[in-house]
Amino acid sequence: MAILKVKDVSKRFGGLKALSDVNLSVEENSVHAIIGPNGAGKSTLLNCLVGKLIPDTGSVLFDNQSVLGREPYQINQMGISRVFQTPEIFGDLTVMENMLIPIFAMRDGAFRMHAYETIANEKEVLEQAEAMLEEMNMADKRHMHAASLSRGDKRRLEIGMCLSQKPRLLLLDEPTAGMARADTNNTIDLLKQIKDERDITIAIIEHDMHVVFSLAERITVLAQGTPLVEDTPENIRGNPKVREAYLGEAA
Amino acid sequence: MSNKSVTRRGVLKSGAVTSAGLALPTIFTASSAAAYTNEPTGGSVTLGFNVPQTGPYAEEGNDELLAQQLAVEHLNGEGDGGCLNTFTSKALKGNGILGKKVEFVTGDTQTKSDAARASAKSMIEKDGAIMINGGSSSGVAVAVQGLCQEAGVIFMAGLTHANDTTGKDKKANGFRHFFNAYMSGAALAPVLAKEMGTDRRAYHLTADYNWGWTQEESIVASTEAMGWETVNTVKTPLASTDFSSYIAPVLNSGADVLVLNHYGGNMVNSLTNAIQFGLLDKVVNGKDFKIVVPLYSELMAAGAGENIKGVLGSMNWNWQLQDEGTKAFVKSFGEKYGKPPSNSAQTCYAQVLLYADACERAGTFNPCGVVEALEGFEFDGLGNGPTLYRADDHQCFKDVLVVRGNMNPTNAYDTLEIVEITPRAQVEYAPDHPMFAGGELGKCNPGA
Amino acid sequence: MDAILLQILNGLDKGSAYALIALGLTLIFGTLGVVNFAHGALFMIGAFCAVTLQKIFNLSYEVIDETQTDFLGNPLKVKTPYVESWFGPEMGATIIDWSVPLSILFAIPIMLMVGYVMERGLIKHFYKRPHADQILVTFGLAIVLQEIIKYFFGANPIQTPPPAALSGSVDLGLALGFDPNAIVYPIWRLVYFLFAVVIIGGVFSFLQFTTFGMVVRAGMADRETVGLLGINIDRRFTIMFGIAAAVAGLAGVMYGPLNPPNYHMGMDFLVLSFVVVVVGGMGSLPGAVLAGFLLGILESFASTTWATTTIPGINQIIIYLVAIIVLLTRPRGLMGRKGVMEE
Amino acid sequence: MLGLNKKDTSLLIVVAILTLLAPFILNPFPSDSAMAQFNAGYPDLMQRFVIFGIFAIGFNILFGLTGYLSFGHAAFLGVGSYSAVWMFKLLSYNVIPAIALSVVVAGLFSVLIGYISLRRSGIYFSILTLAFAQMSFALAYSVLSNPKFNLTNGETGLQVYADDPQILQGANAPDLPHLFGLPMRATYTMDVGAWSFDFNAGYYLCAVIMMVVFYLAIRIFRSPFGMMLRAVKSNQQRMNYTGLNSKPYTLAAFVISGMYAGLAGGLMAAMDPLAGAERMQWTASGEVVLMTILGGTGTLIGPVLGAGFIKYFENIFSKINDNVLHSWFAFLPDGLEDAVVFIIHPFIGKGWHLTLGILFMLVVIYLPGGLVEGGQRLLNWIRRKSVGGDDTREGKTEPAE
Repeated sequence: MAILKVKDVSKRFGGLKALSDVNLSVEENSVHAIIGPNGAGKSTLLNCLVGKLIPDTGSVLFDNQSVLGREPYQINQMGISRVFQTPEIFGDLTVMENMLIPIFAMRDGAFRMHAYETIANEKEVLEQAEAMLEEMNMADKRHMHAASLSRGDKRRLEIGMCLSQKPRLLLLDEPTAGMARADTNNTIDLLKQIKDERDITIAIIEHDMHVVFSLAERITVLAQGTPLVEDTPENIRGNPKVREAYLGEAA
Repeated sequence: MSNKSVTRRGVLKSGAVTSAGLALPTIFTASSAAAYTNEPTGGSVTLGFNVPQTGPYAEEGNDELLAQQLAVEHLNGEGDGGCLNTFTSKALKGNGILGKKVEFVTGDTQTKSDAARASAKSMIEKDGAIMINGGSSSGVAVAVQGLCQEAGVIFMAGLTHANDTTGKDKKANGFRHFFNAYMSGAALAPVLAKEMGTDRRAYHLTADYNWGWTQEESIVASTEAMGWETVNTVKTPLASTDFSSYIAPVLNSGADVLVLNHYGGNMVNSLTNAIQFGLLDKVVNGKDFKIVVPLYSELMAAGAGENIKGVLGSMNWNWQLQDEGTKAFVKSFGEKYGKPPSNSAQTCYAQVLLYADACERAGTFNPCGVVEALEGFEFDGLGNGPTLYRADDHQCFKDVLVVRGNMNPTNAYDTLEIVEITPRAQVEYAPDHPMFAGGELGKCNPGA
Repeated sequence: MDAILLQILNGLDKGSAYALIALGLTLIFGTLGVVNFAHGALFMIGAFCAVTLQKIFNLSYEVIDETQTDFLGNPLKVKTPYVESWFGPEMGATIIDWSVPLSILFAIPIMLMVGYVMERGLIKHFYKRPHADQILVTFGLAIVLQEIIKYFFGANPIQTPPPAALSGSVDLGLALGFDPNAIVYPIWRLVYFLFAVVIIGGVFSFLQFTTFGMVVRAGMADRETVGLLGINIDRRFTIMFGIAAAVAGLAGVMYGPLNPPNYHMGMDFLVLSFVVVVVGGMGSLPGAVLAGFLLGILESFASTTWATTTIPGINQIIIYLVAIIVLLTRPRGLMGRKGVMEE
Repeated sequence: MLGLNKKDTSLLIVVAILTLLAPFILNPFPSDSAMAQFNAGYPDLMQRFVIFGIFAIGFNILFGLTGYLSFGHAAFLGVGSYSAVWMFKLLSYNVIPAIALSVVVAGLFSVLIGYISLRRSGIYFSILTLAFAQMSFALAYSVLSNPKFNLTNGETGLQVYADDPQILQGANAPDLPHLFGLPMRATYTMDVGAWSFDFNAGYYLCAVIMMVVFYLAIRIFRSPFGMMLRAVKSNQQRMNYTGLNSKPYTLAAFVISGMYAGLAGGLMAAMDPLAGAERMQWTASGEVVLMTILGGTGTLIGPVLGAGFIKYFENIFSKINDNVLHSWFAFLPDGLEDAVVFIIHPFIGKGWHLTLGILFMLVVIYLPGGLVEGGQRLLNWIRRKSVGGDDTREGKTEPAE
């Protein structure tokens, strides 16, 4: 069953047509990659999925509910978590607090006036956060300020924060951009582990073919705002149209 | 340095108390045995001088402070005695008040009601001040007067010109030596009629707060009574620093007199702007255009510089008066500080002397005794001519000066010239005059 | 009609002062990213440059004149300024008369100096600090500067009159065919407006047409990149701070004849100039100038009798009301750039 | 204790002890000594310390936690004061309804202003709050005090007149603000040898209220809500993509701090039944910003220290005049005495602004974390000294929340 359905989505910025008639569906519990050269409309598409942009036409259904017109926090509450290109974490807060916030958000909803409770008494939430830190191998860093983490640790923390909310769909926006090869491989391993251990759908936007082909079960190639092909990694690898799109860019 | 007036409430107290003990509850810090707030028990008595030391009126406050220090010297028998020699009441002997040496503490009102009350409270609560003197605006005067009434000390207002100080906000523990807006109107109107005629059309610019309104009301009433027409009354925000947009339409309005109900910085700027627009060079309705500033002060005149030439206004007192009291005061102030005193300085000086004299005559510092001694008190020799402290509202009645910006000043101090000394009878009014209606004097409060 | 023209003139005039101060403020924001609460104090120091020069010109020697007496009855000391005895009474009087325009020459080096010292000595250390710290330290500096001025010059305003030839007013209405006295406007206010236009034009063309200006503009847009190009942007920013200080100072020098300078005039303008900068949009120089003139004109119209009788108190709140409306309809002011000072 | 951890409990206890013993602590000098000038233990100033402490604690909940810098918080203080005085005028001099109403009205007012202002962030938010506060001030000073509709009594300040209704004022109740008959100005004076200590009813009411709201502030800081507020400051983007709506969080913080300000305003009126418009001016809003930064933004105790620091200078330094100086240095030879007085003169009395400005600069230059950082450095230094200098751990300043 498709958990995410994008139908006929178009988006214009002034005279520039960023997306035109994009159709896409992501199957539940799959890893779906969206690739394409720079300017293909990957980021625009992603922003349409999470509520940052509203497409001019078309619809986006998550679990058969429209996400259009909803704020990012509402879409998150529906079960979509997003990992950013550069890790977006709470730099002034400790690693532990970073992990607590999404768990509170999942438990208490978008807003709750829990001003008189004490964090120290929230045993259940603390346990969950602790468990997730263990899983991310970051338990020893729990008292560090998140801003002082290494780039790779920031990425792990961000992914951990997203996972702690038990999302049904995890969106990754070039998760290894700007990373050293070793960090990239670690991240790939982490994502593989996540895929194997959890009931989760992953949609990944990526530039790096190494990452894509190590992870994806299906791939959509986007070029000039429109999907070129959608297929399995093996088929994409040999597809001449894809080559042309990429080579054309290179040329 | 032998002359040190330091507050030492502690001396008074600790002298008597040898062992630790908890006094009974009292309001403010009067000890239980005391008959009234801050009753002096040692060899000295502390007065509180509450004047603006920061903010736009700092210079005026400084002048008041100098005069008050001088008054303390004279009371303690130092210096040349100043007005003690000319005062018609001879109760003061130059040995302090009731034999106690006079000391003083100072505070900064910042020309804000809150800050003024805070500094007055600190002088009463911490330093044991028995009376509060000074200040430079009506808002502050009313606020501090209310405080002193509640606290049970005497308040003498300093510079406050709004009718309300002895009108709807009058208090039994408060006295005002300064004149008020009504008196300005009453004194100015005949002079205006004489100098400008009775068929003038006036345009008022008024500072948009309580004092401005009462002054506008007073001047409009008294000028209309003699035949003037009021073309327009425009309120200007207190925070304004530039009045060009208010001055610009004046020439076009058919008015031939501009009345500036402004004080301090507002007045300096609005008058400067009016001169810039060349109002005084114009002829409107066949008459020379004129400007009137109903309330003048020396410091404003200095700030306005050349612009003040020929502009009429009123004052409480001026150092150029030739009576004996004025001469004595100007001499001792001038010799000590190298400049003639301002009219707010004279007010504060006279108030300190009057307070001291009232204590002597009452034989006590008890505010109720002082109030009784001051109510209906008639005297002369402090520079204002024969003067009455009216019992009904604690307003002082005396001659009012009409002054004009000097066309040819010979030095930095004679920027104003006296046009007329309006006799007291002409500026008197009934205590229930509508401009002063409402409010109650109440009863004197000795605190304890 | 004539009333409208008059208020437009007034507005342009008020706007000139706002625009000049806001221009410098926004230069400092834009180039250095510093919230400078001492900018009003720079305006005030400029005005006191004129006061100081006037005092210098009026330095006098005293001759005792036995025929006159002072207020205490002692012989009067007659003062004669040195300039009058050096250059002859007429020339001396002329120099004193023109002290405000001459102060421009006096103020430029002083303000550049003040700006330089301020930036190198204090502001420089606060580039990386939070805005809150910048506010605290520059506010402290503003208080210190104004208290120093108060210590030497007193709290009372001091007149700095324009030269006689440029004082008084002209009847502009006559030339436009109105009745006499319809549009009478002070000459010095017209001078002030022209002066502001020249200064604003000068700053813009400096930034537009010189290499120096180009680098600074590039630095405003993206400081890091310009730094990567190996250009010493810091030194240029120091100079920009000096220029911003000089603009504020000159605005102050020329403002003196409009309203006599006092030590707290900087604080009076401070809040207003922040509102102007923000309404114009953070980081936008044209925005600051536009907002300055716009608010000046709106303020003038709000103070007409017509406006105050229609909405009582409108003249008290117009600036703030406009600021609220602009910020609610245009999230970044009139011409602000995204992301500047939004954190 | 009280749901706090050990560190917070000890902080609360220390604060409680300090506030309760303030009459002793603030009057360290015998009242007839020359140093008595520096005594701050008289009722008015002690009240001010805690009232402005409350104001700053509340402001810090908004600014310290969410990072939203409001330049208009004095408006809520002013509104609180006006509400309280109106309660005195209409009901009675009992302070309880007055304080309650001041909190409620300030809360409602801050909902309105917060809802609009929080549509923008950064300096745009600051200017919006400034604009609202300045409008409130301008209107309170003039338009709202016109004879036809006198809500604020303008320049003079709102006060109680004898002809006000005061419908619940008992015949025997004190004619001053009181707590069920106990006048706020009632003061016990205790003389111990050369020392004199004032115990004032109003101060203790304020002190108890401050301890309660300080406790509440600790709870907020330690709550999930407080953590969310810090998250707002740290990264709003991440917050929104974590399923949290930052708007109600910031609005709640804004309203809470507005209510703290209203409470402070109400208490000011309760201590002294007069409400002046200057309380709402931008300088008053700026003052609480300065207090918070000076003390240490985002720390629990910092704002209280900052408030005390500024109020101390305003009230103590402004009252030192040359006479006092001469008495201090009377032991010096005359010429030297005059020279010393001449040097110190610009910094005291009417020069207290100068001293304050210099101290602002010194603190922010040398103590980026405010007075709290200064305190921590001092503590670390003492600790190292006491350990004997062999403790090489560098005194890393912890985020003192």
